[in-house]
Amino acid sequence: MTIATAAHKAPMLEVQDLTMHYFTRKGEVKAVDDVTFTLYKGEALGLVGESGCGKTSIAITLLRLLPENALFKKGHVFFYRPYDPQKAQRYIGFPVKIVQNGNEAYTGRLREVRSDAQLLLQARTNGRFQEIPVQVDPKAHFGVDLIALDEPRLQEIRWKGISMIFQAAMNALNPVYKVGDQIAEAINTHTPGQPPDQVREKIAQLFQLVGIDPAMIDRYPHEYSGGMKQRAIIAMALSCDPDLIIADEPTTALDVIVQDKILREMRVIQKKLNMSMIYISHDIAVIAEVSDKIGVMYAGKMVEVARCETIFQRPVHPYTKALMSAFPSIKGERRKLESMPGEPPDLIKPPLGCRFHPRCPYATEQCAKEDPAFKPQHEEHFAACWHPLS
Amino acid sequence: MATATTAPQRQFDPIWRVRARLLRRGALESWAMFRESKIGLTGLAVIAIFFVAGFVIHPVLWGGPTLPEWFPIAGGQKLWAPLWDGKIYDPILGRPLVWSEEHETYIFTDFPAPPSLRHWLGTDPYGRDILSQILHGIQAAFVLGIFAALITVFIGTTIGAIAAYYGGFVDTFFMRLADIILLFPLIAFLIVLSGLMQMDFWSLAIVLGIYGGFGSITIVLKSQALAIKVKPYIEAARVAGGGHGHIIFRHIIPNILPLSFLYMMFTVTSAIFSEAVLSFFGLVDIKMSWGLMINITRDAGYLGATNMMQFWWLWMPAGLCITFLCAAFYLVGRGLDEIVNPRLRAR
Amino acid sequence: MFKVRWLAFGLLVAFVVALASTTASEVGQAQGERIYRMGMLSDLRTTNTMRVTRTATVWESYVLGPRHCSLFTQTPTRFYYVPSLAAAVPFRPGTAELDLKSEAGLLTLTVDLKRGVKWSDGSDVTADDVVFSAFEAPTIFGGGDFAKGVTALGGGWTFSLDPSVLAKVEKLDSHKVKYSFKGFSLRIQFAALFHAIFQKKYWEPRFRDSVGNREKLEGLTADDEPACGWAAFPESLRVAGKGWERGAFATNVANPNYFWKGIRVDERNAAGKYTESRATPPHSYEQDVPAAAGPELARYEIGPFVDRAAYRIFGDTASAVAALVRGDIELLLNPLGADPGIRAQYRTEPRVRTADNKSHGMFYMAMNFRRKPFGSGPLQRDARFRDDDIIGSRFRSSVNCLVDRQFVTETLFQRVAFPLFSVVSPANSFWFNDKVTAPCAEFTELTDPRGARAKKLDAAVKILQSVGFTWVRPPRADVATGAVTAGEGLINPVILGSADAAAGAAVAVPAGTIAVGAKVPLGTRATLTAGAATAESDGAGKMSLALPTGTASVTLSAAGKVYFYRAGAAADRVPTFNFIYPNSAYDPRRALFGVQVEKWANQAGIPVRGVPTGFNVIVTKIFDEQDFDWWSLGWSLGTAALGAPTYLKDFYHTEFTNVGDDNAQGYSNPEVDKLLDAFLAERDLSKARAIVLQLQEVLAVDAPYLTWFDTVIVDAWRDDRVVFPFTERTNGLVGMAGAPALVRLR
Amino acid sequence: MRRYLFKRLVQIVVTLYLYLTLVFFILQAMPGDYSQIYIDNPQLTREAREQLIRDLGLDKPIEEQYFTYLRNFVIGQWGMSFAHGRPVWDIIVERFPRTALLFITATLIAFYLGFLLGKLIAWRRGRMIEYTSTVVGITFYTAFTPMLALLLVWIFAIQLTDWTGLKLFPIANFLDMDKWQLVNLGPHGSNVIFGYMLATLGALAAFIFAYWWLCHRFIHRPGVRFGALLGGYAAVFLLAGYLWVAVEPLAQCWPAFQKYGGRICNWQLAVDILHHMILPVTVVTLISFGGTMLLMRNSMLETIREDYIMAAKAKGLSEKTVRDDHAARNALLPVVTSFVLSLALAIDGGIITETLFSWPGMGLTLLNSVQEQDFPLAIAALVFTGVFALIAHLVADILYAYLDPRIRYE
Repeated sequence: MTIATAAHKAPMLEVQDLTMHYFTRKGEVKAVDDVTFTLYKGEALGLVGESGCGKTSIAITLLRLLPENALFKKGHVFFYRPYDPQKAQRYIGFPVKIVQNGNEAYTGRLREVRSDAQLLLQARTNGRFQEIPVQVDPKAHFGVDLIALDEPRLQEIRWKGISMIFQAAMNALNPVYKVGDQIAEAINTHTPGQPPDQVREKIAQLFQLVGIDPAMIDRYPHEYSGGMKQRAIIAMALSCDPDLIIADEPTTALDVIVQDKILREMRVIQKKLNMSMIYISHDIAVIAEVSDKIGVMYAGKMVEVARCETIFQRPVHPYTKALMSAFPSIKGERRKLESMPGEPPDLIKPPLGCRFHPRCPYATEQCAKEDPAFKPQHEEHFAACWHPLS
Repeated sequence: MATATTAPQRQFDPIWRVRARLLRRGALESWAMFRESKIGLTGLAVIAIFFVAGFVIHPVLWGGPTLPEWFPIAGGQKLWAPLWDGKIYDPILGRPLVWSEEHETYIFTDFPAPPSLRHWLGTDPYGRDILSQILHGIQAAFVLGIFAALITVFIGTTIGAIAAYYGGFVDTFFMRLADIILLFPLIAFLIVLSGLMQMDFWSLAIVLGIYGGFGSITIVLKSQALAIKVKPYIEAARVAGGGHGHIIFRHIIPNILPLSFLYMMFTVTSAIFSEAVLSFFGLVDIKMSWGLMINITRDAGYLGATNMMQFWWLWMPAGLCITFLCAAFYLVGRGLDEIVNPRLRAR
Repeated sequence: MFKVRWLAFGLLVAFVVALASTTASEVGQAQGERIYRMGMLSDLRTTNTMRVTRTATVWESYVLGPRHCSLFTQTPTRFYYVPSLAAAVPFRPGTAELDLKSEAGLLTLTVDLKRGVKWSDGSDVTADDVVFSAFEAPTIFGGGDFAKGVTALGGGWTFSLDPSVLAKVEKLDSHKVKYSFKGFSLRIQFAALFHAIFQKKYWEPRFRDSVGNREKLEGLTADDEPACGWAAFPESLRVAGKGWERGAFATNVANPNYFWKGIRVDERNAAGKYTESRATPPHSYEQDVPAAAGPELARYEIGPFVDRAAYRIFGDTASAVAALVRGDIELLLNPLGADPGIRAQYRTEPRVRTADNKSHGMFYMAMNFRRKPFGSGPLQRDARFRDDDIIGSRFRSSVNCLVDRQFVTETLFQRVAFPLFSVVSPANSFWFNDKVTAPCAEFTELTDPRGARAKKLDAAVKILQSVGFTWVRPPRADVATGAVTAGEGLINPVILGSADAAAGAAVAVPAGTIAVGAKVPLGTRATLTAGAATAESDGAGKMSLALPTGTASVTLSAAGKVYFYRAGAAADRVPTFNFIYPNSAYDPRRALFGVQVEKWANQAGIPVRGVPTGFNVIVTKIFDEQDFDWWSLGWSLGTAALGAPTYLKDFYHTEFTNVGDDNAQGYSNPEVDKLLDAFLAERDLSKARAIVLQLQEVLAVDAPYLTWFDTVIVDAWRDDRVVFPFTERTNGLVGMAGAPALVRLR
Repeated sequence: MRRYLFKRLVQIVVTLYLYLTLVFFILQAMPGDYSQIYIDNPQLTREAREQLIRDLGLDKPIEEQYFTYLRNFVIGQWGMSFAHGRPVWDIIVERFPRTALLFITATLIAFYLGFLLGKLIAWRRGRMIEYTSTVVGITFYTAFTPMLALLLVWIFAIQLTDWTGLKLFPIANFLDMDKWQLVNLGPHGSNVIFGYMLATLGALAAFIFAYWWLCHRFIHRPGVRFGALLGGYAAVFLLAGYLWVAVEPLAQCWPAFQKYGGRICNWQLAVDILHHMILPVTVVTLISFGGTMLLMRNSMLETIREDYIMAAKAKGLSEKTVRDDHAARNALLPVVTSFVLSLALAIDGGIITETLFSWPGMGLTLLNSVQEQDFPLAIAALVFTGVFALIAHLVADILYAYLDPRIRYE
């Protein structure tokens, strides 16, 4: 996949062949396998799939918050920001990707920032490493590979570049510190030297934005209700004006009314601030409501990515179709609620070939032998299936 | 109906066999997990070495138990020929003297004698063989530790299950009691107790067992039992008409037993250590143990700052044995801890 | 931050090192002040003399003892009875007997005091002080009643000023006092006249304030009490400093007015006299002394030659020994003797010297005479057992015979203890009977490792058989080869009857008799004849023999009583007995001896089970509950008893068999009682000695105590720092509190 | 907070009551009843014994004895020591400061060391440092304490003296007799100095704690905060030093032997005590840090799995901040609770340490009193130890409440 198809948009995050396994007593859990997708500025991507299909693993891989037993296998995660020669200096020695003039993309290890308009990349071409001078225009997008970054540089990107709304908001706040202090901590880390009043002012604004009484700043997490905690977490995620927010099951712990309210508000905020977002949920209804684009995951693989309407109207992958039919649509036509036969596969020994084939009604011999490639089906529509439905 | 009666009835295994099978499977699984704990295995290996030395090598050297008088064959004799001359190597009454035919008298070797071929670890201030005392001490330590630990497990499990099951006043009472026991500095308590009563081997083991049983183990086992109490099968058993006793002893206790065996290891450590300290202060009425060996050394003045290194064989073997065996049981306990407590597991 | 933490750690370590090196004392003696530093193994309880006079620990006597003086004293090396505050010993001329006069039904003794003796505050020591200490103080305390006052004060007061002995003390003039006694007792000499003298001026108001209230008296802080001994408490001399820091140290300072300072003493000169002399202020004294055995002639000058004696308190022996070896102290006050290991530590430092001395004490084993077969009394708790037949005596003899003291003390104990056969320690040489021995003591594994055990067992079995003991499986001892087979199941004999026998008359033997015993009055020598067999009486006048089969009558060569025994039935089997001895931790020597004795007794079929027991539990069981079978303990008798062994009465007299008394074994022998009473009432020391010698013989064979061994006192001091005029002395330097009045610092 | 503390206080009072009751009934149930031993002193005459029985109220029914016992405990009448002939309470008051200084110092060091190492080894799980620290910790934790103490004495007091020719460390006692001989601090003797030292220690600890809190509360720039902390600490240590050398009565001086320049001041006496403390403190620290360390490790391992740790990392906080301010801060909670347990362990270790170093504190008193059959003292020492542990329990509770806002604002 290239970015070429969406030249008019500014890239935000580009995930290429991301593969991450967990080492366990029983064997390697192939949690994320060859996942590829791209996210543009201001766009919201929803990742959907059954529990344990690797959604959260992708999220924590993006921020490199992996546990000790995670084994990163391959792939790149390029995180883009507008090109700034000063900032680029900091990434000398790390893999970067420059996207400019619509389609042009250069990938390689950054060797030197020669001038404001010229970079020297080291890239592998024809099996040899070569130094390529790259002319950059001021509108270029400068991507750094999060996978290859070292810890200090990663810490700069965390929260300031990519922030995250955690799955279990209840536990994502440290119980021994005041909520306001926990937010202030993030702000102080990323924009040091701000006067405390200013920080406080900012937090109060954030609280108002997400709908919490600013008086709650000096309260401890256990004094918050579940919904308030969730909002506080959102406020915290917004605190450093990030370019991208990953929201991992942001509303699972809440009741439906609150859930809906928060999601709407988040959507509004996202549009207002023109942020990119990745929503992660097993609940396709939630995803449908807030996303521009939906990625469907099955057993550690991305099986289909498309715009929201496309997925609903013309799913290509049988799994997507099954998933859609498991979702009672209120808006759409009436569909028969199908139950999916079989169980999600064991990720330690996933089925050969297409991982979905044991449960797929359309499966053939080919499906059991060869892994289908993840390839474009329509415009902005990718899927991995030997027998695409449409 | 007829088909139902003629159909081959499925033979259910008797309940004990099912239990045994489950137990076996559980044990195998636990062992597989335990095997990954390096420290646990180290501890187990040390314990095994001590066990072999005390319960295999020692009897071989000593010629096994003496058969009773009435036994038709070799009554009143040792089961097999001892490798050691009891007169010389007796841990309590050994006589290290060498008879000289030439001079028609004993040759006085100076005690404590340093290690030699005759006495591999030398002799104590009274000329008794150190190795023999060490081996004797292993048995004492094991018997004391295990006996105390069994009492602890018995009391702790019962109390924990009962407190969890009944709750209310019973629970509060035992929990407060456990609080107090935790406050009791064990050694200080034992020292005072030793002044008040005859503190011999068995009474010490019983006191240690009781102390352990009412102490922290109760709290831990109770919380475990609470978790089990709310499991559906307990409700099922109650609905099926199981009495309190039945539920406690058949359902709750078997489920908290693994945890109590973990705590058993810590009790063993504490028992061995306490006995050694008490013996060191000379407060236990015991004929020979590791702590006593060090006490005798100290009393006889060989543990002075100026000469302790010169007479290292008098205290070092015993001191190291105490340390190693305590550490070994402790390590096994920690190894087990990693099984029982999943949060500590390396994923 | 992380680096700063390590920096802080480094600073801490540097601080510790700096602390250590700045406060580190260089190895060397303090300059300027002459301090004699001693180590003690336990803290004092008080510095108030009034408490100490009631119950003193050995540590208090070390520190507080040197402050007081008494009328008479014993010389340090040969223990002669010499005057201290008194001008001369009031012996009847030419004898060693006090010059007591009868006056109005009382015995009186007049004592002249030395002139020129001063208290540390500068005032004279006069007859008033003596009368106050010996009579007035208890009388005031008792509200006018001397006897009541003494009882209320208790402890040492009752011991030395026993109202049943002492009637009153009067002042004749400023330096003359008269003692009146109700009757004669050896205690006059060694107790009443040894009483500590206190200053009347200081103590009288305090006694008046606390009449009858001992706690008030003992609770006083009496640190400024004037002293008449060599040492005073710092406070009494207005010397800056604290005399006692609890748990750390205690101090004595030299009394500037000490009378004896500079006096040269010759304990026994060439002319056979004890002499004291000094040029300024002039003083000389001479006294005839007996030539009894003792160490080399002791000549020395009395000090003190030090300004202070400091006693450093240690929590355990090991650190005290290390302190001596390191040179932190000059002498270790260790009354417990030194084990070989401690000696080994001393040997590592050539500047530490040691001296071995005999100690005055004994370690023993005793049995409950209220139970069979130790005695033959009933099993009631408080019952007194009367030794009506001789089974118990023989049983004890056989156990005594089995014990091989020489072997154990020489080999296992490595001579830190020596075998003891008598109830008087050889340290008390004047009263000690060196001919006393135990049955079969001639057999010992020490010299005869192959045969001795068999010989001892054989002899013990014969003793038991001679009063009719039988076995389920008798022990076998082959004297020729030394082979020994253990016996099992001792069975008590049954007494068939007894008969009075006239001298030489034949007494008919009842049918079924297998053994016969006889008793004649103490001191009578007699022979018991039964057919071809004969038995000689022992020191206690007892004899027994196994009756040859078919003997119809026995003959006793003196008038006495004859007992007949038959074999017991299975029901008479001796039950297993508990033998309680101090556990190995309290005293490994006794524990070891106990285990050994248990083994030897088991070999003879005596069913005894050793129970190592905590010391306090033994004491409770023996003395307070009298619920025991056998036990083993020890007595430390101290130097004050180096006079007549008056303690014998406490241990063996019928009077002292009650709960709480010292005759816990319940030994009750009317003949021994008579001897003990006679001994205490004897004024003539040589006659008293004869009685004690006889007592030792009787007690050795009758064995109310099976004495085992006694320990050696080991003094250790820094030879590079201190010099003592003599080191050879019963109970050692420790026995005289480290001799601070005689020591000289190098 | 107040409610929580009140609840804990009530609980502790109940526990104390149960503790006293337990001790009473254990003693009653003993085969050799301690009161029997008390009155069966062979030195007592029969009449005196009967008098004692009456005085002790042993002729009264057991429930009455029990209430008397409780009342006496409350009013501080703990009986007369048999061996010392003084009220037991006096002896405890005399011995306690010595133990307190030794223990508070050692426990603080051990706790901090255990906390620090436990934190590190959990964070670096699976590395060499974890194995090494675990092995070392367990070794010290299970090592036979007397052996450890003796080895330390051998190394520091004997070998070091042999090598350097200087007596760098004393082998026993808590003060140097020669230095103190002319010092007269009054009836309480060295306890005056112990009191000053404890007060200084307490004030320093309180200040450090409060100042640390203030700095963290009001100063947000790390550099400035660090400077302020360092400056404040330095200033207060200097102030303490100044008080000791220049302000009465702390700075009082005494005559001394010429060897010490003829004059010795309180601060020198305090330094002398500190000097004697080094080895015993080391021993107590070594035997008790292991427990804290292993517990901290476990607690930390559990904590770093929590979501808020991942959140903290995601916030871009530095590894050190995440480890110290988030993980360790939360992992500390259960460790503080277990502080009481480690205290009981330390008291046990203290008996051994005090004995081997001739440090006449509570532990040595307890042991000696049992050996001398001084049961009123032995039991009072045991009870007092329990009370002391209870107080520590309360302190741990307060600390816990401070550390855990969930409890503070309950």
